[in-house]
Amino acid sequence: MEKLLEVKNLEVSFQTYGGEVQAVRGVSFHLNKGETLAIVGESGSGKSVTSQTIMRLIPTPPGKIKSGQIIFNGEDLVKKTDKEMEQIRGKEIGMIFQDPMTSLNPTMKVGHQIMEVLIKHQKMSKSAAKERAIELLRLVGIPMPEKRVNQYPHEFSGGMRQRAMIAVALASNPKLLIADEPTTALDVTIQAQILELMKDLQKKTGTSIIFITHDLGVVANVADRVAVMYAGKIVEMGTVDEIFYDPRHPYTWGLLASMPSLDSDDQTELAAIPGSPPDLTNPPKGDAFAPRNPYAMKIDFEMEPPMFKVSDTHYAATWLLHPDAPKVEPPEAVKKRLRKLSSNYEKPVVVKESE
Amino acid sequence: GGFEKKNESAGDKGKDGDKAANVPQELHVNIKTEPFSLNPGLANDSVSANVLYQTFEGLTRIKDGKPELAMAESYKVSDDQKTYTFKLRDAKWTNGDPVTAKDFEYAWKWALDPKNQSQYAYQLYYIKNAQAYNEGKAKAEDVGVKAIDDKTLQVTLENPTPYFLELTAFYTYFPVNSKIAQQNPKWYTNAGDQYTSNGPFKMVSWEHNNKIVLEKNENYWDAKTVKLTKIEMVMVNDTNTELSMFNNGELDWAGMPTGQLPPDSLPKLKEEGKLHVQPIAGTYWYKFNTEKPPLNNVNIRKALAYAIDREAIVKNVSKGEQIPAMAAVPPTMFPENKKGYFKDNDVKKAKEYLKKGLQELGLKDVKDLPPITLSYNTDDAHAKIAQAVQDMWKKNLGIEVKLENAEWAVYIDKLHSGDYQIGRMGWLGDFNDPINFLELFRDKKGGNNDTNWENPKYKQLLIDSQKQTDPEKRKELLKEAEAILMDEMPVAPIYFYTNTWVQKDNLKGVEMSGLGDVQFKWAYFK
Amino acid sequence: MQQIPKEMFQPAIADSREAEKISKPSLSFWKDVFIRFRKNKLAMFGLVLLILLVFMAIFGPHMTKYDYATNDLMNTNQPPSSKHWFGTDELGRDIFARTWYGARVSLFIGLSAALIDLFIGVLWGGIAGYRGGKTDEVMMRIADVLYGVPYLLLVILLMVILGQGLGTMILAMTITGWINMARIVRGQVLQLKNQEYVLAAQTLGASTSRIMFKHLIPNAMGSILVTMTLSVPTAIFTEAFLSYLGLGVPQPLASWGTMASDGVQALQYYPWRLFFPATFICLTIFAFNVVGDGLRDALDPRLRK
Amino acid sequence: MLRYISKRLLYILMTLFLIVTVTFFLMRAAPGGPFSSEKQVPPEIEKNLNEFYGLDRPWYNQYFDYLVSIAKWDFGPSFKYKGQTVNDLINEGFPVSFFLGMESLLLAISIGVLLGIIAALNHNKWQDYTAMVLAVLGISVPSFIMASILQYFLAIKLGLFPVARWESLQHTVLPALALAATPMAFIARLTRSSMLEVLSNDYIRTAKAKGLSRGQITVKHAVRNALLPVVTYLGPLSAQILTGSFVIEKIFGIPGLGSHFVTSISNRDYTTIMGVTVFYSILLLVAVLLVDIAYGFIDPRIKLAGGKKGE
Amino acid sequence: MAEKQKLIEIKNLKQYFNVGKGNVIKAVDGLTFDIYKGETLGLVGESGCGKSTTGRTIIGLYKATEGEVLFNGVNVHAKKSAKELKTLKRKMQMIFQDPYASLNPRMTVADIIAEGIDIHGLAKTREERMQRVYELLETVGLNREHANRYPHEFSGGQRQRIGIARALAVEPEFIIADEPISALDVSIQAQVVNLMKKLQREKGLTYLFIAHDLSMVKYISDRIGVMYFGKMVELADADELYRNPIHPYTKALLSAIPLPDPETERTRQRIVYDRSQHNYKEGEELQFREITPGHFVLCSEAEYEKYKTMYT
Ligand SMILES: Nc1ncnc2c1ncn2[C@@H]1O[C@H](COP(=O)(O)OP(=O)(O)OP(=O)(O)O)[C@@H](O)[C@H]1O
Ligand SMILES: Nc1ncnc2c1ncn2[C@@H]1O[C@H](COP(=O)(O)OP(=O)(O)OP(=O)(O)O)[C@@H](O)[C@H]1O
Ligand SMILES: [Mg+2]
Ligand SMILES: [Mg+2]
Repeated sequence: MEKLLEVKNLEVSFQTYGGEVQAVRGVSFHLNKGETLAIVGESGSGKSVTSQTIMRLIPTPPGKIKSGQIIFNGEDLVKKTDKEMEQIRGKEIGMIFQDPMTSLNPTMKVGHQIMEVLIKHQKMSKSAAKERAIELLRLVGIPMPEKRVNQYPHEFSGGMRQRAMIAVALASNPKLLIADEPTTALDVTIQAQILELMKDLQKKTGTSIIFITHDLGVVANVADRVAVMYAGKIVEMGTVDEIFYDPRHPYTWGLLASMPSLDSDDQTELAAIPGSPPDLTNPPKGDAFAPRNPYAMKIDFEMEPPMFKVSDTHYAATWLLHPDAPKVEPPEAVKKRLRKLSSNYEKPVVVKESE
Repeated sequence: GGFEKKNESAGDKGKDGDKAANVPQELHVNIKTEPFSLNPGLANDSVSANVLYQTFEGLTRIKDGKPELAMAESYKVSDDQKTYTFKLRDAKWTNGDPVTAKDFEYAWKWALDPKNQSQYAYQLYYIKNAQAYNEGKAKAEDVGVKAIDDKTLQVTLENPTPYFLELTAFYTYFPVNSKIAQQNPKWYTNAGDQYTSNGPFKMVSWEHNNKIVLEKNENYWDAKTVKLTKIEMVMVNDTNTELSMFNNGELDWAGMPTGQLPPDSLPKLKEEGKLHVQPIAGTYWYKFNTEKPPLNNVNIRKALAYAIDREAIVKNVSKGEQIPAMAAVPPTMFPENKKGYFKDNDVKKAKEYLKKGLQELGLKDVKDLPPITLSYNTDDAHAKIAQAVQDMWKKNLGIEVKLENAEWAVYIDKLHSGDYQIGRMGWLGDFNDPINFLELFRDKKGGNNDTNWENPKYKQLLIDSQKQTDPEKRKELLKEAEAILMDEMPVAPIYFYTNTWVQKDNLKGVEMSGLGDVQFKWAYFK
Repeated sequence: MQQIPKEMFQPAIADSREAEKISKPSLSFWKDVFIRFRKNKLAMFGLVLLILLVFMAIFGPHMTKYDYATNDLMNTNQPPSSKHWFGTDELGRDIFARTWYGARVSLFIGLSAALIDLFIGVLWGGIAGYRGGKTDEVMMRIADVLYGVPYLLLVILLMVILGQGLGTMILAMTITGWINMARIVRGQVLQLKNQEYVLAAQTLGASTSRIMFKHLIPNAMGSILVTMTLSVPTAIFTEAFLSYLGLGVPQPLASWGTMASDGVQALQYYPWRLFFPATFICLTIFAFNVVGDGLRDALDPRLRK
Repeated sequence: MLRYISKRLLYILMTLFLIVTVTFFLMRAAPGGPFSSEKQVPPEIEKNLNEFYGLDRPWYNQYFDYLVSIAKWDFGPSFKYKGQTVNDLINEGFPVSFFLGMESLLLAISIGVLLGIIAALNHNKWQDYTAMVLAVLGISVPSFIMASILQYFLAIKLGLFPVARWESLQHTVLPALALAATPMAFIARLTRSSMLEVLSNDYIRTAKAKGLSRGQITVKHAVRNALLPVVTYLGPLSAQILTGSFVIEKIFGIPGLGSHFVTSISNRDYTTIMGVTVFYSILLLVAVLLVDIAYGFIDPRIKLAGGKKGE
Repeated sequence: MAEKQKLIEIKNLKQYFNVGKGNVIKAVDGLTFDIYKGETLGLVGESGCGKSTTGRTIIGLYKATEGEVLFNGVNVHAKKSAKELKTLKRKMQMIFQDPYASLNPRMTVADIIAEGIDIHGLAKTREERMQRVYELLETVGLNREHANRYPHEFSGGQRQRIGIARALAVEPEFIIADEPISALDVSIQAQVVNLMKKLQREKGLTYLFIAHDLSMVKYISDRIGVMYFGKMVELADADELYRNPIHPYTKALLSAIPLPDPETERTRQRIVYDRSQHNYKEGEELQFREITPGHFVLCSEAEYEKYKTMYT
């Protein structure tokens, strides 16, 4: 498989008056052509920052890429100038932002904001661009797109704004689409429609997608592989099946367990992960998840766990995979899902730093 | 666009130096502002005057300070000095119409007609029944001016007026083309064939607020004397700009009487020997409101008047070569007034007067004097003098005076209504006779007195002088009156005005009357 | 794989110290602003400059033996020298002394203009913009009337009715001084009042004044500060204009405005008479501007350092 | 929209009426009259003059007449410039002032906005500081000083431009510059400040993500949103600049309308005061209306007409 | 259910937006429903169908085009004195859909959260105020270090939580939660939902819960309303709705819920709703009719008969 994107040991931090916020602390992953990688994780764990860093869109200052490489199509984006990035943004990489209201220009008609990309990167004429913009709006499920193109963002509902954002990102058929919670404001029917649209696109043009979401149902639907983030790090990564049927990291367990299911009982409390996420201005020593981890061991408070490889595609960073660690039982809700996967190694192996 | 394209570049004028014969006879002067009116009957300001003196001509014209015959070829005076009969010369209006006695009669009566808004109608009050007519108490026929025939004009006066021939040179006495004026009451509002005049120049264009262009009037009876072919009068109301334009060759003349030089430039110009100075008939003085304590005390007034160092003011403050004034009437009228009635900067005397004054007021110390405010209308020059005087009074007499300035109209209103203590004022003569200065203080309620001062003896002397036909005796009476004025001191004169200007060296023959009017009839470039 | 002692793999309860950690003292918005402002070197420089100017306004006149009012007619228009540091004026008065006396007047006027702007202009514009509809219409039309009526006339009348004095002068500046500010603030508020955070505050039951002061004005601060810094020189020169009407400081006292407008007449001959007052006006405005910018930046937490 | 505009036009009329009324009474209350002068006019003549100009009639008659004549757009004869009507003065002066005003407005807006943008894009860099210094100079040096300085250095010392007067395009350069300096500086400062605000918004990030260049982002996304305060300021300013500036016209000897605003008052030339005030006020009120309309175009969220929001 | 007390009564509520050139968007078009004290009413529906607008109109941010909203019998939109308004506002709160836009960029998180406390004077001292803020921060799963930061320094989910904390700060009786959890990760969602339920139990809070995540809506709601194009198309008990969806749109909606199970997702079939499938005749009157007790559906007379026979 051809790698479209490879992020290596990315570290990003923000200088604030309260101190340095280490938003991303050494993230590495790769993405193949035509593949969908879902990123899930704690809110505030650095998903958006990671994705924006790929586009080189974090404000600098206060933001700063402290180290790492972002190899896209064989070129390191970290080293590119702003001017060079202009040729990549919007054309090679499209991005859907999380906050649709503030991410759309309030004083520009929605149609125009879509047309801009078409005119810039597809060199379309104005009228052609408008045609296409209407088509895109229709594709993302906005009724009466002929009228809506001429409206302003504040006249759109939250979900419609989000769809407008999606239309902007899809406009130029990018090689890589970064979708930061693209469907959170959408109802499930529209959401399904959008997901289908993205899959269609992927099939047609071989687009790779980074899909950030909190909805594990959506992850199950779209993802080929999944990365789970916590406190600025990827704590587990694997194929969808691996993550859903054989999760290894206690945080992933916590996530899977805290979902209500349609047939769960309304009276029982949801199994939330107790405690609050760490303060990234001074991340704790050891495993950042340890204070909230019911399976925490002493070592978790002392040393960061290394990445363990469970299969060719499955990695997890938890001391629980250490041969010396006691065997633990995942929560009930997770246990129900567990399956034996054939691709797993005999024993987890530690990944060398160089990999 | 709002301007007309002119291709001539202003910069390269003036360089074409002294190639005597074919020097262009074009004069560029600045007249500061738009004239209020170019109808002689309506004009009431010096800007209009300076245009009208070029375009119109009265019965007489002032040359070298004396009236000489102009439209009039000759005149006769009756024995009682009350009737003048003028014979007019053959002259034409710019449109070719002959200038007739009727034109004079028409013009004067028009100005006097209460229905017309002439502000200067009172300049004609010397004529019999003129005032009555103007006030609506007499009919037009009663006014003592009559065209006997086309060429004969008879004028009857109220009183003998020794300076009547001077008056006839004044613009309110100019004729107006009655033919046109009767047909077209708005004849005077713009240049064009309706605007006819009878002077050495005719107006060919009048861009309001911008400029007036005059050209030589070929129909003028004395056209051969007139050498200038064109006069361009621009309206730039900024002294520094005016001087800069002169320096840049855009003007041939900068400064008075049509314009003004920046006060700060005078020392340098003088140093460079460029400055021209001519005394004129005007006095700059401080008026005392003689009804406001402590200025109701004559000795205080005198103390204040004597403690001013006029020499210093003239040399270091106003810097326009003005003449320190220790008298009311300018030396252009009374040459001996250069010396005046008291000594300049006589601090010793001043202190004596002050002591006496304080005694009379029953005060022990200057500090006990009621507060005194010195008022002036806002203007750099006035402010400077006021501050200098304030400082002198403080230094010389220990009197602390407060300064107060006000906008012109407000100030005038205050002064005329007596709402002041000491106020700055100036008087420029309307005609070349001392009475013009002295009669200001004849009546307490006289319009321009302002000081509330009145003296029966003074008044009587002035009345007597009016009837006196012998010029020498008349002068004596007037001098006597002035002495009273300077003794009672309702006004403290500061200086006599001068005109200061710079001009192109090769410009000759510009005629300036002692009143500060300018005539370009004889002017030329060498 | 490195060797890790076995006991490290004992289950451990989350360290309670972590949760109990005392948080840093809470800073209010304004303290925060102050800290950020202090880190801005240019702004601090401006502040120091302002303080210096005020210091000189207080003590400057005593640094020379010359008095601001005493004429020396023998030494008029002297260029700067070791005797007269800033030269002398047309009456031979020491410009150094006059400059610092003038500073008192001009700084006072500049500051009061800024305050007038702040109090009347910001409030007026804020209320008009926020309330909208009829209120807006009436308030802004009042401003228009004041703006349309000839100022000169207005001031002449004020002068006649109230007479010369500091109060009259301030009043004369107040009459129209705030209108620009009101307009600008209104425009900004119109734009801001539809922001969701304003709606959010409304649902919390925030009063108009709270919404104004906590939400609208802080977010319009950039324009407010810029407008304020403009109104300072405007006021300084308005004073010169007012003194033309007899409303400014009484002569022989000076202000920078009057000194500059006098001086400009002598620009070609005695340039120092313009140079010193004009320079100090510029410096003052410069200081106001950089302090304003610093404040602006400090007030905007989103801005990079 | 149309309804809003027609409503506003009605308000303009009411405001104008108020301005006229206030001006009328202020004018009449101010000491001195049109005929007061250093040489006091004899009372009889003053009476004649008052009669001629109708000043002897009761104030309400005069007031009413003014209203009627203003409604007829006939401001009557000037009291000072005999034979000229106030309409003449305006008709002659306004084109000049308008031309000059346009020139300096264009200068002020184009350079001001540009400077402001450059400063904001390079926040706290040398470009920012340079723009700031220029702006400080522009703001703290008022037009009358600027005019004299420009005149002195560019015309007198260097001879690049004519010293004064209104003759050719060349003549307009210096006055236009002098007139433009302060607004230019102020526009630059305003633009900079609101640009900074706008640039930290998320939609600028979106625009970047689209691959737009800095220039495109600035022009298409940032400037428009930053323009609101500038437009606010420009409204009354353009009314002022287009009707001329007394100081500039005086220094450069320009036959514009601006000088009448001051001289008519010092002359107590009642009709002229009224005429130019009405003329200026109309421009002002229309400009203010245009600004309000412009708000809606600049930011579609601003709705002035409807009170959509409840309290 | 009959003994339950009505807290909110919404009667024929309409909210139209005039978008210029004579175009009118009927965002909310004749809603009538009640919310009982202490219950959670879930509101789901197509995006753009008017859920947010409904919420905003209920709380009085928009003036209703038509109809009225009664809170405890008091008309929300009627003119009131400032004091009445303030108390009313304290009792009703809203969590905004767009977290970032609803946070003043120039206020610290502490000030934002404490705003309601300040307005209603709920804290006597500064310490008490800060204490409340810290509590709230922790309640919503943030930590106290965050108090001094500014909204732009937070991630989307963190911002959402700030908004929740702000609404909770004034201890309201009724909260309109406009997609309060969609931006949160599931574990925080669980925290927040647990918290909301806990508050409801302890303080008898009432919620109007707008969301898209149907499993969460089902979990938290007592009753659920389904909106489509400005109208309520179905309203029933939560379980009833899931068990027996009647309206075709509801069916489509339920069929589209993605499940966290990759295998089922690979094979799922969803029902697509097409408005024309109703085949309404010209002039046919659509009404909100009770099919089974407490289960209302928007339908025509003919459909009513059909549903009636199908579901009882
Ligand atoms: N401009 C900034 N200044 C300071 N801190 C920031 C800034 N932007 C983000 N952060 C911090 O970086 C961390 C990561 O944020 P990010 O937006 O990537 O989270 P996320 O994973 O996308 O969360 P969510 O799912 O809630 O959107 C957060 O703790 C946030 O507070
Ligand atoms: N201020 C406004 N001006 C014009 N139209 C508006 C305005 N606000 C909302 N609308 C329109 O009203 C309709 C309903 O919007 P609303 O925000 O209530 O939808 P929603 O149900 O909350 O959708 P979502 O789930 O996507 O947030 C939409 O068509 C929207 O375009
Ligand atoms: Mg995010
Ligand atoms: Mg919504």
